[in-house]
Formats: sequence, C-alpha cells, structure tokens
Amino acid sequence: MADASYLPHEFQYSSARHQAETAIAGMWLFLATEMLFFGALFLSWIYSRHWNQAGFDAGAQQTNLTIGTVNTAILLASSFVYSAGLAFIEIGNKRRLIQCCAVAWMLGFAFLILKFGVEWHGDFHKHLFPGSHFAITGPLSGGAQLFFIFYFVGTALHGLHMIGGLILVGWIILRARRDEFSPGYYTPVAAVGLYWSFVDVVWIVLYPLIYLVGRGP
Amino acid sequence: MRLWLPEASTTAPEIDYLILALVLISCAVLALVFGLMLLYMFKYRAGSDVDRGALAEKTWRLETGWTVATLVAFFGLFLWGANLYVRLFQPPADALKIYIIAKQWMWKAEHAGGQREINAVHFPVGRPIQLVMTSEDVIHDFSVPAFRIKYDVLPGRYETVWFHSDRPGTYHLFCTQFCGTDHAHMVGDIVAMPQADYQKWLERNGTGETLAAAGKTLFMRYGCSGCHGGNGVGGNQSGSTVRAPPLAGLYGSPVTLTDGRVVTADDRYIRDCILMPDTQRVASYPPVMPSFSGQIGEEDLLDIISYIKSLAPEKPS
Amino acid sequence: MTRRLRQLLLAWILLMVLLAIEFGASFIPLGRSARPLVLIPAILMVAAVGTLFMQIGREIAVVRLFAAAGLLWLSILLGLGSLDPLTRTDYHVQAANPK
Amino acid sequence: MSAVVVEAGAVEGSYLTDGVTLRSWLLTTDHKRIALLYLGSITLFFFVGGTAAALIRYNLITPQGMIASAETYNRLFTVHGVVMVWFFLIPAVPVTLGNFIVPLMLGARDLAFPKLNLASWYLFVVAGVVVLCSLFAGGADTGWTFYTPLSSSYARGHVVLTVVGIFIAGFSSIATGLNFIVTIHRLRAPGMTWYRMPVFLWSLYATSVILVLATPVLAMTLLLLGFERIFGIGVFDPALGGDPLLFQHLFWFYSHPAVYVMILPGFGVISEIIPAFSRKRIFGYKFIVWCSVAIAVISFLVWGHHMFVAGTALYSALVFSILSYMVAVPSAIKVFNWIGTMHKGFILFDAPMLYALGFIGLFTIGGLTGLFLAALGADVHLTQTYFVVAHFHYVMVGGMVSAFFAGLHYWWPKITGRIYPEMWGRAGALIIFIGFNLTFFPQFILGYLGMPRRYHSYPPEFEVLNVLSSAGATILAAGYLLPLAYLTWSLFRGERASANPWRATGLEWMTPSPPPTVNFVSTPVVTEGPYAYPAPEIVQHHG
Repeated sequence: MADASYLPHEFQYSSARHQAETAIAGMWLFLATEMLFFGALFLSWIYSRHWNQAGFDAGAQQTNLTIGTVNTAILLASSFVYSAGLAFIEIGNKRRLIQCCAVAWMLGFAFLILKFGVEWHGDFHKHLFPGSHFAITGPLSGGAQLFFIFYFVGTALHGLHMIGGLILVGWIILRARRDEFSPGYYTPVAAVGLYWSFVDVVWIVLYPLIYLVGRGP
Repeated sequence: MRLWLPEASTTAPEIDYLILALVLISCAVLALVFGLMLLYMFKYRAGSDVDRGALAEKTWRLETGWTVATLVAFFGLFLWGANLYVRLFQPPADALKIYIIAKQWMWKAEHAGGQREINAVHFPVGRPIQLVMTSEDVIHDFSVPAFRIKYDVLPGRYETVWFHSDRPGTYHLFCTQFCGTDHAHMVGDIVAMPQADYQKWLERNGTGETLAAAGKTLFMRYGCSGCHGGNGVGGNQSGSTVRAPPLAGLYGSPVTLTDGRVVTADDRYIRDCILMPDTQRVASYPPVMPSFSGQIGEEDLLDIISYIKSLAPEKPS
Repeated sequence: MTRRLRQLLLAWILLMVLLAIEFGASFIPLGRSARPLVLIPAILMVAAVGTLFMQIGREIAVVRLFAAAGLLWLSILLGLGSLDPLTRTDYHVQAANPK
Repeated sequence: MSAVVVEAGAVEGSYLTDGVTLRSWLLTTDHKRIALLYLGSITLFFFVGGTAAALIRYNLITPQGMIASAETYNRLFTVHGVVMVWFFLIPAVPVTLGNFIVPLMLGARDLAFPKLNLASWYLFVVAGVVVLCSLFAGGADTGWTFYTPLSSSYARGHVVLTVVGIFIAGFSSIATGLNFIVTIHRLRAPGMTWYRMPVFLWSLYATSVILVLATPVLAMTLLLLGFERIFGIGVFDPALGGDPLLFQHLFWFYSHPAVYVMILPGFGVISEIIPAFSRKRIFGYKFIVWCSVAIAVISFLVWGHHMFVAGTALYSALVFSILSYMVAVPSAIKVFNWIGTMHKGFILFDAPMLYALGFIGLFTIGGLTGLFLAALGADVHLTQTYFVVAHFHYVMVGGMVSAFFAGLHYWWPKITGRIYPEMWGRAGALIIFIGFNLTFFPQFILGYLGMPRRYHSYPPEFEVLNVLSSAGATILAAGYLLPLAYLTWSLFRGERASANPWRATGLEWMTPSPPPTVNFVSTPVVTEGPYAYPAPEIVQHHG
C-alpha cells in the first residue's frame, strides 16, 4: 500500500496505512472462516459419495457440463478483470477502475443468468430436483438424489455469495464514481477484490466436484 | 439407596477395575492439588511471616517433569481402555444370536426359534450372547448397566454388542440415546436364566414357526425365489431365466465382490445386499438385482436373513 | 501496459490452461475411487488465484498465517472427518484369495 | 507504531458519562459500552437457562417426575442446553470481560473493527429473540445436540426456529472472534510484545481461533439440518443413503472445540487473578500461554470421543481416544502452574481469589472425570449417563461460571467505578462452591449406577441421590441470586473505586476507573513483562 500517513483514520490506529493493512487482514480471516463453512459441505460430499458411489456418479452425469465449464471460464475472467481494475486504481486510473468493475460485474451477472436462468431451469425441467418425481429411478435413485442435493445446496450457497459479491462490486462502482478512491486510499476496492476472488475459488473447487469427478467412462 | 451396581457379565469386573484405577488416580491427583492449595493458602497467607526466600526461578525442569509424567500415565490409561473396547466389540464366533429392533418407544426382541418379546430380552447364562440390533426410526441406544455395555442402535444398519453372563437375574435395560417424547419409558428387563429355564421359556413362548420358516414364506412372497431359486440354489440351475448367485451355504462364507474385495457374508452383508445391491455386487453375476429398500420392514428382513442363514451348503453332485 | 497488468494477464492465461487440462483430464478413464484425482488441477488453480489475483505474498505476514490456519483446519475437518467412513467396515474384510 | 496525541479536553469524565441518551448506548461503537450491553443480555439468558435448570431439578425429585408431561420436560432440558451453551457459556467471558478488557490490556483505544463489534451484539440480540420466540411458541424437544434423524424427521417442536436462532448467534461469535484476533495482532501498544501480553489475552486469542474456525462448520451443519427438516433432502437420512453419523461428526467438530471456548477464557481470568492475589509473578508463563494455543489446536482433533458408542469405525475410535488424552495434558499443566504461582506468595482471600480457588478445585474434578470418558472401555459404561452430565457441569459451571464470577468481581471496580461489598462477595463464592458440589457430585454416582441422562422419570433406586442433587440446586440457585443482588446494589451505593484497587499489574489498571472513552490519555509504552510483582523476599525484607 502506498504510504498515506497524512490521511484520516480511526482513533485506535496509528496511521491510515496501519488501518488499511488491518482491514485487509480482517478480510483474509473472514475468508478463512468461509473456507471452513464450505469445508463442511465438502465433507458431506465425501460421505455421500463414499456410501453411494454409483448412484452419486449417475447423478453427476446428468449435469450440464457445457454450462458448468463456460461458467468457470466466465468467473475466472471476471476475477481477472477485477484484479486489473485494482491494479489501475493503484496507479491512479479511476476511469479504468470503473470500467473494469463494470465488466467484472456483468460477467458475474452472466454467470448467475447461465446458472440459475438456464442451467437450473433445465434441471427442473428434467425432473432432477430430489423428491417424488425425481428422474432417476431404480437402485441408483437414492445416491443420485444425494448428488443433486449437494448440487443444489452447493450452487445455491455459491450463488448467494455471488449475489453478495455483485452488491459489493456495485457499491465499489458507486463509490468510485463519487471519486472516493485514490492511489492513497483504495482499501474497500482491495477488500472486495479478495472476496470476489474467493467466490471464484469456491467455484473452482465446486466445478470438478459437480461436473467432473462423477463423469467417469 | 444402593451405591453399588451388580457385575452381571464377564466383562463387567474388567471395566470396574479400569474405573477403580481411574478413581484412585483421580483421588491421588485431587489430594495433591487440594493438599497443596490448602497448604499454601495457610502457609503463604498474606499475614504470615514464613520464609519466602530462594524462590525457584527455573521452571523448565519442573514443567517438563510433570508434563512427561502425565503423558506416560495417560498413555497407559489409553492402552488399558482401548484393549477393553476392542474386545467388547468383537463377538465370539459361537455366540447365540438374538435380534433387537428398536422403535419409538419400545424394544422388540426376536429369537431364532421365532419367539418374540417386547421390552424384555430372555437369554441363557453360561454362554456368549450376541445382539444384532437395528432401529425402525431414530437412533436409540441399547444399554445394560449391569453388564457395562452400551451401543447406539441406528436406523438402516445393524450394530452388534455381545456379553456373557453367569448370574441369573433381572437387570435394567435403558435406551440412553435421546429418542423423543417417551425416551424415559423406553426401558425393559434383561432376564438371564439358567439354561434349563431358558429352554422352558422358549417352549412356552414358541409360536410354532421359527424365524427361518417365516423367512421362507417371505422369500417366496417378495419374489426372491424367482431368481435365486426355490431353495436358494441359485439361478440357471433351477430353470430360472436370470442368473443369480446361489444362497445355500452363503452365510459365513467369503464372497468376492466386483471391485475385488473379499468379504464375509454376515447379517450386515446380506442386509446390504437386499437393500443396496448396487454397492455389494458379487463378481461374475450381472447387476440386475433391484433394491428392496423401503419395501421390506425390519422384522421381515430379519426373517429372510434367518432363512438364508438356515440354507445348508449344497452337496457337490 | 504495466508490469502488474501483464502479470495478471499471464495468470489468467495460466488459469485457462489449467481449466483446459482439468476438463481434458476428466475424460481419462480412471477407476471410481481414482476419479477425485481430477481435483489436482483445481487445487493448482486455487493456488494460482490466491497468489496471483489475491496477492497473498504482498500482504503483511499475519495474512499468510490466517490463510495457513484456514487450510490447516480445513485439512483437519476433511482428514479426521473422513477417517470414520473410510475405515468403517460393516463386515470383516479378509485378504483376497481368488478361488 | 507512534502515539496519537489526544487533546486533553477529550478525556473529561468516563465512558459512562460520555453521552447518556438511549441512542448514545444503542449506536455506540465503544467496546466498553458494548461489553455492558452484552453483560445485560447474557445475564438475562443466564436466568432464563437457570430457570429451566431449576425446573429440571424440581421434576427429578420423584422417580415418576414432578412435571406431568415428559414432552414438557424434554423441551425444558433442550431450552436449558441451547440457552446456556450458545447464549451464556460461549459468549460469557469473551463478549463481556473480553470486550471490555482486551483493548485496555493491549493499550489500545478500541478493537480493530468497532462497528463489527456493535453488529455482533445486534446479531446476538436478534438470535436471542428468535430463540426466545421459539421457546414461547413451545420450544423444541431434541436436546441441544439435535441428533438426526430425530431432529430432522421425527421431533415435533419448533426445531427450525431454534436452529435459525443458533445460526445467527454463530455469526455473532465469528464477528467477535475475528475482531479479537485482528486486534491482538495489530493493536498492541508500543513495547507490548507477544511475551509481554497477560495470559488473559493469549487465552482469548486461542478462544477466538476456535470461534472463528469452528463456528462456520456449525453454520453449514445447521443449514443442512434445516434443509433436511424442511425439504427432506436426506444427507443425514439412511433411507436415501445419507449418514446420520455425518451430522454427529460435523456437530462435534464444532461443539467439542466449543467446550474449550467455554473454558479457555476461564483459564485466562484465573491466570490474572492468582498472581494478583498471591502478589507474585505467574509460574511458568511461557508454558501457560503455549498450552492455551495447544488447546486451541488439539481441541479440534478430539471430537470423536463423543461418538465412541455411536457406530463409528474402530480405528477412528482408537485415534480419537489417544488424541483426547493429549488435550488433557495442557490443562493439567495449567493447574500445576497456578498452584506453583501460589507457592511463596502473599495470598489474599478477596472474593475474586475465592472464586478462582473454587475454580481450580472444581475444574480439576471436571478434568479428571474427563479421563474416565476418554478411556474407551470405561466410556462405554459411563457415556450418556449422569456421569457425563456431572462431568461437563463441573467443567462448565464449576469451571467457567466460577471463572466468570471471579473475573466479574475482579474487574467490577474498573468497569463500574464502584467497589462491591466484600463480605457478601466472599459469602457468595462460598455458597456457590458448596451448592455446586451438592448438586453435581451425586450425579457422578448416579451415572456410575447407570442412570441415563435426559430421563423424565427413573427407577426408584435412584431417588435418594436425585433428591440430594435437587436440594443442592436450591443452594446453588441462592448462590447465583446473591451476586445479582449485591452487584446491582453496588452500582448505586458502592464505594467509589480508585484506578487500581487491587494493586494489580496490567495496563487496564493504569487508567482511571471507570476508564475514559479513549481508554488512555496518551498511548502507554510497555517496558516489561506482565505480572511484575516484586519478588517475595524483597517485599518481606522491606515491607
């Protein structure tokens, strides 16, 4: 962070830089808690798959691999663009920051449309929502339903995090338009960037768990 | 008021020794902690002018000393407890099997001869007894304090405990896993009887139909015989169109699964085959068996397993 | 284009390559129990995002402590947590002796 | 770090007089005021949970149960567990004493994220209101452990509402823990190196590590439980191929470390009080602080000992048993160090010290009986009986609640600027110690004799011990009402306290009682380690 000891800061800190570094550290610690939050979901994946491998994989084969892969690429791009925006504000280019945030926001939005508007829609259409009308019947039905529980819970929670992220990125755009950031003060941009990338990280793990592991030969 | 608990099984004294050892260790530590505390409270109270010179500055040696001492003691206790635990859950091969089905809020017991009882388990003294237990709804727990045994009874799988009692008598059976409104009423009697009395009891309560006989009827009714053959001799040998493994002599023998594992066909294995055939495919047979999950009740299941168990190995022709 | 932007672009390309590898790897015929190996590229991608986008190396040391703690505790949860199902034998497994 | 100069005019009066409107309290970001807001909230919950406990003991006076309906009894112990665990024991010391003292001890003006601190109180209040709503709507009858499939498919009460309350309370915990960790890392006063931090700070650091890393797992677990109950998703349901033991693993992954959340801050409080009232440097400082950290880590490795008879794998039981012994070692080390601190001190018997001595005794009993439950063979007999109930009440009530009262009395002059009546304080400590032992010691014997926990009625041979326990509970209840009365009295009538009434060390005693809003007029500079009490021999020669 650029040295900015002349900037205002809260009274428990010795400098604006001290405060900025602390805020970023707090964000990282929050992300560590998020790791454990999703960790519990991953443990349920291990259990469900361990006890019902064939059914679980049969469920995975019903997922929409194309959308899943495209969405992964979209999120990676979004994270990349946002990071670029952060790099721009570090050298004082506010216009580029706003542009990058806007692109990142739109990519994130596209992800949500594809995920919930198209993919979930298709899944419901194919009766893949667990319950009495579930598409897969026979001995593999239970395991396949467990898979789709993991799928729906996992993508819904990730989707909620995405929506939270979109709100935060939108907030950064608003504040940037009000000219509140400078090379000396851009802590919120960096903190939201961490969160945005973390949402990406969660998806990077969910993607193979949902689409790839069960897609055996 | 009674402050002792009968030691009615062969393992009970062993567990009591371990508990006694723990009590003695605890008392020694408590005597040390309270003793030192009271001593210092008196000796070093603010008003006393006892000598306080030559304070121990080096704490390192003392710290390491008591850390190592606790570690060694703990490791010993671990080994002692672990050894008991492992033996507690390895039933001897010759144990008499009694089946237990738990449901909100009662215990049902079934004997091989078809005798059924509720909230009571009668068994003979002088030989090991193995309980094969499952639940129809929530998790319960089969606990007999006089035998020092306890194990959770889960829905959807068999758990097992065993004991060996030499003391005839009636003991408490408790459900010790909270299971809903009448949890406190899910209690019963464990009745240990001399061998002769047990025989009489069996005869008095006999229904005329053993578990295996009831199972044979069910084996036909659920259509098992369609593929596995009328006497469980296997498909293709009795004119059936589907090739299914023979069941005669299956119980207790090793089975090779498609993924290469070799398992012993016991109660749990047969149960899983019926309910989740998908996970237990036997090598060299086509995966055609449907799951009977949700279609056979726990009691019927036990009957069918008893029937399969009763099928003697075929004589080689 | 600044050095940082070039670095970000390269990071993104690296991520896309890893994604392609992962995607391709999922078509390799693997046994059911070996399938989770396709997670390896994903773990590399996570590491790449953490170091290149989130720039964990640039922050104060305590940040790396927090991230390491998160990972350590995650591994405790997954490791000890799966110890039970992976070693739970519902029936005795004997040494394989093909007849 | 350089000192920020605060104008002299900014420190007139104390944090209590800096704004007297309701608004100035409800929108405050001052850690000291938030601590008081929390103190009020958890006191309320302590008495809600306590009332449930009293009714439980009342019911158990006769074998058939004094309360007609088993359903009511089941809901009572569920409320007791939920309220006491999540709304008293877990928050108690961190959010009240911790919130107040941590910045003062560090020489900081506030926590790192004051708004987050206030938000955590509001989350706590919302969570509490939700749980109280579910309580008034009839409560749940699952026990605080919510085992599936009972809680997901069979129980009738307001399980989802209760779970939602706990879920929200979890975020409050995370916010507090996160705030403490970051504060301790980043806002130490100049010269306050790690090894110059009082043990209380190390304890709260370790506590916060657990709060931050275990609570998210609980959040996901409760979420899955809620989904399972509403949609029947089946992750924990064997009928669909799910595993009810997964729920227990996830639940105890949180709840076992949470037990250490309840006791570690207690260790910290005791480690402040024993040196202060022995007028002596703490014995084995580095051992004590690293034991706190060790407990925070190892406590995550032992959850399986709650499941020795639950149907887990044999190997996993063996591994968890030996790890459970490992976590007992650091606790044992601490007990010896406290006693070592008393050696050759000048021991004063003020109320905080009496509570602290009670803590050592009761915690030692609680800890030792934990060894019974870690020993696999013995656990099979003792688990799920009153032995377990007695064991964890010795640790949590005998240990943690005693420590909370010890700390509350110790820092009361600092927090309120008033002195509590000393004789009443000592009487309270004594009555609680006696009442506690009468209540819970008989339960060890009941447990050995096989009386299962959570029983509304019981076989008549257990009656005498149960009556004894209930009789002790009345004494204990009186013991807990006493401090409520005299502490409240002292708020208005108590003698004014000086800055350092105990002549204790620590930065919190270097600022006026009650402290000004900014805590310190000028940022203190730390030049020596904690507990710099003069060596006993010097005192003896000159004093």
